[in-house]
Amino acid sequence: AEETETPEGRVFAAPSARRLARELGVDIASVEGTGPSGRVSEHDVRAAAESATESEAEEESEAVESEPADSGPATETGTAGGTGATTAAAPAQVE
Amino acid sequence: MVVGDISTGTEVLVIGAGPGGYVAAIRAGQLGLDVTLVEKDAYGGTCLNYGCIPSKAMITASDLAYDASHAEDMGIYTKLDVNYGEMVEWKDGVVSQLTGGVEKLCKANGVTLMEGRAEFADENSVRVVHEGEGQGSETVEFEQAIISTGSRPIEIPGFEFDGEHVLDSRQALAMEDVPESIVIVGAGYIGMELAGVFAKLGSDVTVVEMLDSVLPAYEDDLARPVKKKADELGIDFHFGQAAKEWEESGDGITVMTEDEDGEVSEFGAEKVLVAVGRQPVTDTLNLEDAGIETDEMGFIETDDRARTEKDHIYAIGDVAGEPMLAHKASKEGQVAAEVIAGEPSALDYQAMPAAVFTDPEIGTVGLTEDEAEEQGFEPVVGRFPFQASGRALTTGHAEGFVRIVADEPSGFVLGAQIVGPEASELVAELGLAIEMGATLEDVAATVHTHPTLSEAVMECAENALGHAIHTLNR
Amino acid sequence: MVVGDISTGTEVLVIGAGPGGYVAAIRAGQLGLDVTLVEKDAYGGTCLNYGCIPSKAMITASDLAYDASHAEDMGIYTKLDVNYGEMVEWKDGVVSQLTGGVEKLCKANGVTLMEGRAEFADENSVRVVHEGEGQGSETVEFEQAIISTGSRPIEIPGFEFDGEHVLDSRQALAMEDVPESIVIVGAGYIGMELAGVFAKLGSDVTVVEMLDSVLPAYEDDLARPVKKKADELGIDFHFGQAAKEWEESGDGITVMTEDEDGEVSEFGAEKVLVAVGRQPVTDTLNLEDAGIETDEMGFIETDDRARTEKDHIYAIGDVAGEPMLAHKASKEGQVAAEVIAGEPSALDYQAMPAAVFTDPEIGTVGLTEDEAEEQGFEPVVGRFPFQASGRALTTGHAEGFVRIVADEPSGFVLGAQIVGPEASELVAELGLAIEMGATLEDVAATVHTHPTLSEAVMECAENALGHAIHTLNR
Ligand SMILES: Cc1cc2nc3c(=O)[nH]c(=O)nc-3n(C[C@H](O)[C@H](O)[C@H](O)COP(=O)(O)OP(=O)(O)OC[C@H]3O[C@@H](n4cnc5c(N)ncnc54)[C@H](O)[C@@H]3O)c2cc1C
Ligand SMILES: Cc1cc2nc3c(=O)[nH]c(=O)nc-3n(C[C@H](O)[C@H](O)[C@H](O)COP(=O)(O)OP(=O)(O)OC[C@H]3O[C@@H](n4cnc5c(N)ncnc54)[C@H](O)[C@@H]3O)c2cc1C
Repeated sequence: AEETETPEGRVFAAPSARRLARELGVDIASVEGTGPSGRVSEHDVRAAAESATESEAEEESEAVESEPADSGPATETGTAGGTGATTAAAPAQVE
Repeated sequence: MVVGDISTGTEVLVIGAGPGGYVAAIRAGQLGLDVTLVEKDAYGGTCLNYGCIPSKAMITASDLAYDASHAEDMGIYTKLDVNYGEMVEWKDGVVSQLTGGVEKLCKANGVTLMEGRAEFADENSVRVVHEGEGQGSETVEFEQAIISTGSRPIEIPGFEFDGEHVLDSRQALAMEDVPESIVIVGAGYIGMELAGVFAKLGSDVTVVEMLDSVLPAYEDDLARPVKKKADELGIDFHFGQAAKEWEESGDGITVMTEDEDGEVSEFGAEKVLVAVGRQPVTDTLNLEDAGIETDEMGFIETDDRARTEKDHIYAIGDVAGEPMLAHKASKEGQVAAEVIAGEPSALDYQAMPAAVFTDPEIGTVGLTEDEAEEQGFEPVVGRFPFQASGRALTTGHAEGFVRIVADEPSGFVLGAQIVGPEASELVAELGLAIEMGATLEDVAATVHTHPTLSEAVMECAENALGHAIHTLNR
Repeated sequence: MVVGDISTGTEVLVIGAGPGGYVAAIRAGQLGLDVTLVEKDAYGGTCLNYGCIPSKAMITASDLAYDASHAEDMGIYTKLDVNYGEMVEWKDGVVSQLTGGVEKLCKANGVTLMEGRAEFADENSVRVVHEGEGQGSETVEFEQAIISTGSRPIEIPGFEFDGEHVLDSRQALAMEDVPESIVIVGAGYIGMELAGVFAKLGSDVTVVEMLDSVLPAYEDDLARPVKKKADELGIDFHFGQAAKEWEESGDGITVMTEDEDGEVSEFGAEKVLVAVGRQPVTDTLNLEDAGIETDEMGFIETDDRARTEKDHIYAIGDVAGEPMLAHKASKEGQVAAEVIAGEPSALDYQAMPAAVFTDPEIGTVGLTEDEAEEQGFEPVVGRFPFQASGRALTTGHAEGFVRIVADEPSGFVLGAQIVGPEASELVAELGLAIEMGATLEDVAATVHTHPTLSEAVMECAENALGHAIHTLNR
């Protein structure tokens, strides 16, 4: 699931949406943005988190996504999907 | 108990109480962590005591004196007398109000304050050395540490700071008198800000710079209005000149510089201020004992959570690399504290603003047109000159322009460069625009108060879209 | 050809060249429409010629004079002489630069300019009456019209403006000398702005106001710092006083006022300025002939496309209702032009900012806490005093505060009220925040340059979230 094709993998999303993505363990770079010009909203992040949980339940074993998760702090909890997907999303750092 | 024998423990140890460290400590305190903040010199660090705040105070005061005595076109005739000593005292009052505030805020947020110089004993403890004979030292054990020891001015060989003839910016901001004449080595932002202060207060200012323009870190068209005004102020520029040595001569000094062909020039003045950059303070910390290395510049490498190679040790602010700016330090401090407290924070900002408080000011945030192109965007650029701003004209300061860089296909705002009145404030809105993923249309459609300088931001976005009202469009 | 016999046609006719009309005309021209702009007096309207711009110019100039002569604490001692005539000339220069610019921009965008006073002949044509004897008139047929005839000051019975003793704001801004003393009737924004100008230039200023506070349209805590400073300036306030009559006495006048118990007070002064509000100019247009009615206040009702009850006739700016502000007029002008050109534009902004250029300034945008509650939100409020802002302290102007109103459950920013330095500029970022649907977290997470006043906006958002760094949290 990747949509927002912007140079250097830059994602256009509000700080609150970025933080939510980390909280929910979603890689924001892989979220489909439904806002103007593909801007990613909090709603998009939640939708991505939900569909990740679902597809995870369906196909337990499907291999890891190409984008490896940044080693987020182990302290991160309260993730919707629990184990799989990513602990903490790598925020699209503009190097 | 024998001095040097005390040992305490803390959850989070913060080393250095500048805008990186004290913000980290306060935030950690707010999050319920047990925090100790060690500072060897003064709360508020470089920024509050010797940097941002004193320089901006002196800039405001000298601007007021200068503007009032150059307002004949407004019908204002002034006979003006500046008591420099009192100006410095006023500035010191502002500083102590702020540093006192920092101390109070730390305490109110439950931060334990400790005076002394910390150095690592091992990966989980520091020795805090107290200043002065026989004050001894104590050992503090920590679970997590935040290094925020800041930076110091770079010395040029042969120009050791002596506080009398050869000054760093801190000493220059604490002089008792305006020097009759001063040579400033370095036309970066610190050199140019102080050049303006002294020139406006009546000094003969000479600036020598190794590169070939003022504010070499900024685009040419941003630096140009600053150079123009500096010329008007009578500041004497010499580019392509490396400072080589100095000697006393009469009451003052002579500074010798060399150009790339080896030709020597001499400049006489009362004092010389060397402002050629700053370097991280990482060499007095025994970093090796904590198992942390620095890069060849002395900076500590960190990841997007402000963590060093040791997961429980963080580094923030000037020690953690460019840009060496107070608000970058504070942001990193907040994130470090939040990450330690288990919050999902990260250094994921899209843009880091920067300001130069010259006359006129410069404010920048995000990408320049060139950077946008390099990153694969298709930049479109809007421009709006302050000459077309009603508000700017009513203030008598209408030089400069606002520029916005956006991605043409998507319309996303990517960056902005402003030179002109209140540029340092005007970038704030564009910083928010960038963080929010706002488009040119979003900025253009937002109603801006008339008459304000911020209308220039809106009109600049309209200009990029091809329909500004108060300027012809590209 | 006989005068009065000329007849021309235009696609879009704009009546009145204030910030509503000229912006509409320029935008229509940009969109390729054939536009004629009729103005009876001066390009730029009230705002550029007699309102926003001249008042702000005089405010800046008098502030500079005042600040420079009250800066002993900064070590600045001034002997100051203001030549009021030259100050007015400078102001006039700013005005003519801007109005000249408006004329040029109209032409550059293909707008046909016509001098004269327009009145409707029927639903599709106006008669344009040229000033002066025998100048005749001409008929202009239009497909669509935009009414932007603005407003005029309200006269109190018994206080007809005579330009000598009894002045409106326009006349007050054009005096040749600072009056030794002046009574200002009305403590609204125009009265208070001019009270500050005259007091700072040395007049004895008396303000009489029917209601019981300064700036009655604003929340008490916003008005308070303005009142406090006005008191310091020696402005003499009398509340609950209705101006009844005046008479000449000696060189000057005496103004009689009455309180609610019928008790009469007398105030002597050189002149009296009446600034009790403005009313729409809709009574000289033969609106009936176009089939358009006004409400009991004289305003023309419009929909969200700026259309009147006649689909092809638009009304914008002060004639179209409160708030009577230049930027509201311009926004409506843009939308009217775009709607005429078939673009999907509408007056769908979320917030209309407003500023008062008193000392200190006030800037507001969006909802107050009370309004948010009334509208069914669950407001949370952040507050940040400028006393805690490093930048504010370095400018010597640290009175006032930033307040942000947000919806607690969603975090959405709903409004902001600022009183303090550069309040008029600082609301811009919050206006964008509101339009973008930004949350408190978004504003708080955006890096703001240090040291700037805009940091107060960020810290205010943090305060609403319970974790400001530089102030204690609620
Ligand atoms: C003249 C001047 C003007 C400036 N203007 C601006 C400006 O306008 N805007 C801006 O953003 N930046 C400005 N800067 C830069 C700004 O001051 C720095 O970026 C900022 O101070 C960095 O913060 P910090 O917390 O990393 O370090 P610092 O502020 O340098 O604080 C580090 C603190 O650590 C203490 N310390 C060091 N070693 C130890 C130790 N071993 N044990 C205990 N304590 C220790 C030091 O005493 C110091 O107090 C200016 C700098 C100067 C010199
Ligand atoms: C002292 C003062 C200070 C102010 N300060 C501010 C401020 O800081 N910020 C702010 O936003 N607002 C301010 N205002 C209000 C602002 O001036 C008005 O809101 C604004 O001018 C309204 O614009 P407009 O285009 O609707 O009308 P106007 O600017 O009033 O323009 C209307 C034009 O129409 C012309 N006209 C009228 N009838 C006819 C006709 N029949 N035929 C041809 N032409 C005609 C008039 O000559 C005039 O030029 C201030 C006003 C005053 C008086």
